[in-house]
Amino acid sequence: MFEPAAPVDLSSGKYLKLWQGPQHPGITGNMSLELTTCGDEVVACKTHVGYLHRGFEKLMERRTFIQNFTIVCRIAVPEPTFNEYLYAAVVEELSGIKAPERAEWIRTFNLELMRLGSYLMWLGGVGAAFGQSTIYQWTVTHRDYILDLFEEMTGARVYHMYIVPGGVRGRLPEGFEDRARKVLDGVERLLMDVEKILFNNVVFKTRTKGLGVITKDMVDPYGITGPNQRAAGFARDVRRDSPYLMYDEVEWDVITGTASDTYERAWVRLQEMHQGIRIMRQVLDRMPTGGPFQTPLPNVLHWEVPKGETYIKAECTRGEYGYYLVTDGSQYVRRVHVRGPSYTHAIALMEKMAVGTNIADIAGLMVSLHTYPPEIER
Amino acid sequence: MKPNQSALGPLMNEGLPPEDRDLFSNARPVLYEPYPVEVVEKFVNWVRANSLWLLAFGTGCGAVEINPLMTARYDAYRMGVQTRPTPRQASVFLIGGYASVKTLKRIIRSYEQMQGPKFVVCLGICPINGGMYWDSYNTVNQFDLYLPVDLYITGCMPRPEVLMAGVLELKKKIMEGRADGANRYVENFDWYKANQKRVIKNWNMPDYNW
Amino acid sequence: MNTVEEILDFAIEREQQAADFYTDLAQKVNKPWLKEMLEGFSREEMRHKGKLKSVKKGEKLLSAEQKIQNLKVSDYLVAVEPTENLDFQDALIVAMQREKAAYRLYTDLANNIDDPEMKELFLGLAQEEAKHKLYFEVQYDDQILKHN
Amino acid sequence: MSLKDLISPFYVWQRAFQKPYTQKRPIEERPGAPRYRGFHINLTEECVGCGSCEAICQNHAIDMVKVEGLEPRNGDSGLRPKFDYGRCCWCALCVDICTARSLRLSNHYAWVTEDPDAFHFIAGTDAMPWNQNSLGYRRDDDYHLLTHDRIEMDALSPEESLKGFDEVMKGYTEEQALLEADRCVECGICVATCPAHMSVPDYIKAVRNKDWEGGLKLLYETNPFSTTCGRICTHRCETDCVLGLQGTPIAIRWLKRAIADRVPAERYAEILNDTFTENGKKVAIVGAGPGGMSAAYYLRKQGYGVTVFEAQAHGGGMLRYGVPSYRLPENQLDKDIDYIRSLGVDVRFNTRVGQDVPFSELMDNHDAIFIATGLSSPMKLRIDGEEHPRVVSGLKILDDVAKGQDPGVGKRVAVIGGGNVAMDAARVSRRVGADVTVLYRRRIEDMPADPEEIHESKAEGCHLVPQAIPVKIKDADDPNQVVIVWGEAEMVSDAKGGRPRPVLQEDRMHEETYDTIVSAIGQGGDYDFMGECLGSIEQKWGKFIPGAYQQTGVSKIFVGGDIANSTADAISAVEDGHHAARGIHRFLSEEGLQ
Amino acid sequence: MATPTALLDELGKRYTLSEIHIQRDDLLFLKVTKPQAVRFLKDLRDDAGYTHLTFMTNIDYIEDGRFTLTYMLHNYDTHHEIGVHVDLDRDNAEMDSIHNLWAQGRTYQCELREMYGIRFPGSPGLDDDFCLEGWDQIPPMRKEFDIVAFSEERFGNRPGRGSTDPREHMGTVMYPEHRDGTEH
Repeated sequence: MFEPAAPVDLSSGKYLKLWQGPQHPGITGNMSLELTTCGDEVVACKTHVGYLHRGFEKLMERRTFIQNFTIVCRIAVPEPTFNEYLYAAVVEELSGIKAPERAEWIRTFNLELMRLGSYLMWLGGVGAAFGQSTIYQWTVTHRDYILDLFEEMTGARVYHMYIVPGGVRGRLPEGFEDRARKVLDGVERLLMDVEKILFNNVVFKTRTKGLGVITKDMVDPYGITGPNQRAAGFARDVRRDSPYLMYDEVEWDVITGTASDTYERAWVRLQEMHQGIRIMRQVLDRMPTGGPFQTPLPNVLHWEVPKGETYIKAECTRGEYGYYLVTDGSQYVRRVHVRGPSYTHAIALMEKMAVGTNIADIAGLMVSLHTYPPEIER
Repeated sequence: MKPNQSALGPLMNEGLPPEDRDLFSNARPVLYEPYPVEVVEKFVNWVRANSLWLLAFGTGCGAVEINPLMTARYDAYRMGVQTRPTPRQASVFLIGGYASVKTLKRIIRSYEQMQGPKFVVCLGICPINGGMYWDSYNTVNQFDLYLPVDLYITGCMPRPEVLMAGVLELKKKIMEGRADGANRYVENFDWYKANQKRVIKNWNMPDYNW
Repeated sequence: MNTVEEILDFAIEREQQAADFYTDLAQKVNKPWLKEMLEGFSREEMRHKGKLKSVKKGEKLLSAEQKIQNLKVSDYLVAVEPTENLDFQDALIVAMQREKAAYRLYTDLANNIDDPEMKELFLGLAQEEAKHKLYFEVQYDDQILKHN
Repeated sequence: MSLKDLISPFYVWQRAFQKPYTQKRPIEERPGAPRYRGFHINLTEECVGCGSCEAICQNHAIDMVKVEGLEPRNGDSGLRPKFDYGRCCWCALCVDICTARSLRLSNHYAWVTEDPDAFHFIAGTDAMPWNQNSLGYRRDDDYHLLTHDRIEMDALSPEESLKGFDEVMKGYTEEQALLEADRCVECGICVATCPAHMSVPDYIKAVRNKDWEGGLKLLYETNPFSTTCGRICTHRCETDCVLGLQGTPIAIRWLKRAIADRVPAERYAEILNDTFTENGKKVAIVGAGPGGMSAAYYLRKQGYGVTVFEAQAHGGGMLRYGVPSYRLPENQLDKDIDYIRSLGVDVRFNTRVGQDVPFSELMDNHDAIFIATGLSSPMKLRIDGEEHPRVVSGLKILDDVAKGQDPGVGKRVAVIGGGNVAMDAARVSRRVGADVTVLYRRRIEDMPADPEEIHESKAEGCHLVPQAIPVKIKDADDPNQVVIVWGEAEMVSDAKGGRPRPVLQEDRMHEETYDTIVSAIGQGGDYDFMGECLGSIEQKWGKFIPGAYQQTGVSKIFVGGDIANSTADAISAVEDGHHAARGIHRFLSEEGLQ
Repeated sequence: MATPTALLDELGKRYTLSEIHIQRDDLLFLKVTKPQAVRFLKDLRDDAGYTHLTFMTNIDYIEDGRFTLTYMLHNYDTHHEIGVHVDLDRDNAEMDSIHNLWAQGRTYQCELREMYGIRFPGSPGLDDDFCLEGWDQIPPMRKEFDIVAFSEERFGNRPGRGSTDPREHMGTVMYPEHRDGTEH
């Protein structure tokens, strides 16, 4: 299925090899694209990753189960909680621990809040990539209000380390629910504004409609998941299809598009932010305020998880995020594999979609796929 | 004790294939000499301190807190800080946490391309002593072995407020004329190069990428 | 005993007698460690004697008002005759009872005298003996009554 | 392109009149949240230096270091955590695991410097700007990384246990033992407290791994009375167990028992594999109690010919004649002693040194002598009427019971004393059907008896009367009865800060009539058999004061056990025996001991 | 659509399946022989509806001298997952490529080559650098690769550190003469 575009003869002088990144403002994070251009049209693209490779999967093999809990959140920097939840979930499943219901509600809220924060940052990125820096200023600030909530709830802005196997690390602070509602109201107002200045903006519309189309038949070979897939018309969402946490307790809609181009993908995400706010409001209404939030663990200093293997996935902002854990009954994991959506979106898919686009649109295209390099290379 | 750079001879560019060596400069970096009149130097330092242009190279996870720093809520622009897309225009290199070997090579390249006077600020714990990734096979543990560092900001993540505090501290240091990292790089160029080449195994670039 | 000097001399003489008593006893007993213990008591008495001598030179004696604790440990114990078969429990009882007797003596003397200065001095000496008694009582409480 | 698309973006101009997002002075205006995970604070006074923080830190950011002016003592290693902020990731697992709950985070987060080597500090000890911050991350009360509650052991109910002399504590099941062993944080602070310095964390680990054989080997490295100590040890280690700082200490004693119980006696020889070659030297040991037999074991392992002289018909000393079988069944004691004897240790029972064999013979025929005769003469109350025939010693009662005789205490019994012997005498009297009152001079919490024993004797219906000082014993109307006069005591504080002392209140006296009064206020030793050697051996308060390696002024005589230590318990005796064995070996080998 | 058990019955006729383990209602693991593996995956994709290759990875069982490749497939209709294990010889690890079945298979195989040294003949760009650059050691994810020693040797650590073991420290200070080497 992978075939280079038309044979490229660099010595002909017709083509130019151009590196975009890793030090480049038009790249989402620290990765690079090796573009071959003809005029300002891209005729071939090769992705280079690994600039952020830290070897998490190896590091995790020599840390105990509780120690790993601190490290997983660093795998996807802007969205740590999905890692925390999934790691907790795989360990809980293999060690037969069940988190209390209150913890499950808090986790649901945590994940949705993170999704909103992550989408806000992405929204700023989309704005910036198409010349709308105001949106970047606004959304990152509103994301900061969300980080304030995280700070209050978990004790840290970025790396929360809050969802621990067995539950969560603390109850919600006094008066947290009210402040959370206020932040959500603010974000909702912001989204209305963004809809007016970005999604109804003629420049944005012109540039993004028809850019980087994902057709339905690309979904399976390229393993496309999440909003990128839903924008192509598939109503597939892990939260709906294999419900986890409290997602089958709350009401929300799976947003789908028709033709997955850059505009459509952005639109789907915008609507999902509204759905996220809707979910969070329900969670705040229904979350129990008493009862345990942690199931006691065995002594974590020499915690042995029985032999087994499992795979658990969750719907993160970019699609299917999953942890595959293999244990051998010792204090250490035998193997952990982190399945991140950026892996498939940013490499194989990006290489295909970049072909035929304009150099100026590469940045916007990358942003529209919403990928995180640290999660690709781990 | 400043070694005479010209006495050390031209750079060999041995990492490059022989046919490419001539294509690149073999000159060594040169020391920055302050203005002979002290008042002028002081004034120039004041100017430099108040227009810090950051190189927008998100080298590690610390980059995630630069977004808030540069946007409305914290608004570092008011302190004379702004991000620049290219090393040629930038004067401050923020090392955003851990540096993988692959990125380190690009960091060195970008750093050497920056125009002097230039300053390096390290965010987070990883450049100090390995941090989270102290036992990783792909991240360096002590950043100051590879490039001269002017300031360290500890934290994981350092919050935007600390980054701001760091910027203020850097300003102070520049105004006092103590931010001499670039000169240390020149003076100990061979030592830095040896350290760099010890970890970067495919050195397919010139020895000095100015 | 009409003067402070005389009273002090009397007291010093008593301490010397006590020291001699313990030394003699130490010669008699058949247990070397007990001998050592009694010699220790004797040294203690000599120390008291030294202290009184310095009082004579003008140093202040314990104030009569100061309350010395009475643990009453010895009050109900059967009196012990000092013989060569003493054990350490006996030795302590002997010591406590001697100090108690001394305390009584000075208290009685104080009660039978009108001169406030003298009275004060006798009471001070009584307090001093009470302190010595307390020392032995504490030893008894700690060592002998450990499990009680 | 529609007109709406052109105009719509201008709609947001209305926002131009709203309050700006920008924070004026973010550094000053935004302190960390109340729960913020900022820089470390350690309450040095409360910290015991267990090193759990170091163990859990995945970044190796914590070193345990010596702190100026802080010496190790029981229950505190004297070390304190030093942090490397070139490593720490502020996950706060160290705070969560902190056994003393002394470690916490402040909400301070700013530290900027040009010196990369500056980021090291001892939390709470070094003066840091955030030491006084009152906000910051603490472990939530309902969130635990350690199990703070002990796994209870099954026991006979008081009703059942009163029916006879069956062992009360049933021992851990394998599952219970594993759960209890899992609680250990392996700090090893207990090792210093244990008189025998047993490798507690290691054998607890063996329990976790169900490695009973490996566990037994570890136990025998420092204690050949493991079956016994697993039941009746005074477990001072548990006093200093760091898990006890926030909950109940680990049941170290029961875990030792769990190991010993799971290895049958027949397998000991094969597992312990104590092989040695005879070295031709001979050592005599006086007393076959835990001290003597431990010395015998470790000396025998070095190849010495060991002869133990024991006055009684069986070995074990106070363990056999002073501890009732519901606490320590005889066959369990035999398990330990028989293994030591199986190595070729010659124990001469019914042989009292000084009576059946002269001490001089021991001196002449042996290269070294270890004396551990124990304290066997009951102390006297020294009050009026003590010679009354209905006043008996606690040891006598226990001895009778151990030998299968009826102690004949009658229906109403008063026990005087608060130690283990008093408790045992009380419980034994309960078992032969008496109503028991225990009179103790001080408060319940001052009782030297094990808390378990106090608890169990209460459960079995013994009536404990604290702060009761006996002053007199009188004849009763019935010649088979006796009257005791006792007065209530007030506790007065000790001038030097020691524990409060009881003072008799003469206006609150009581008189009671009993069938028997059991006096159990302690025991003394009897050393007359040693003859003139005695003169060269230092003593105080009736006990020997040995020098290094338990050696005495007579260089070939070593002493240990109750006669030579202040604690007078089995585990100290075991260590004395072991230590004397070390000393004797040095003394008789090239290593030398003067 | 066949239920997992019915599916297994049917596939079991054609393939040698072993170590079947139902982890959850929607997740099962099984092992298939190396020669049959790619055909088996293709059948799962084309006939059984397991169209989504969730991921592909490898487990190192160094003590048994084998690698176990894991292909995780997902069925969007039944929302069921199958983890397919294939054992490889650790010393000479080679496997048929699946880049023709799934486009991103190429990326996974490239990564596995780099991290474990597994060969996938025919997979495009297999030998290109993926995450690493200028790697001169054995593939890092192999269990025998000691990252702590390597990191120490290659990158070093800042001096000024050193820790004392509480138990050891207490022993040295509090009861030195009681330690004759029999204790640990």
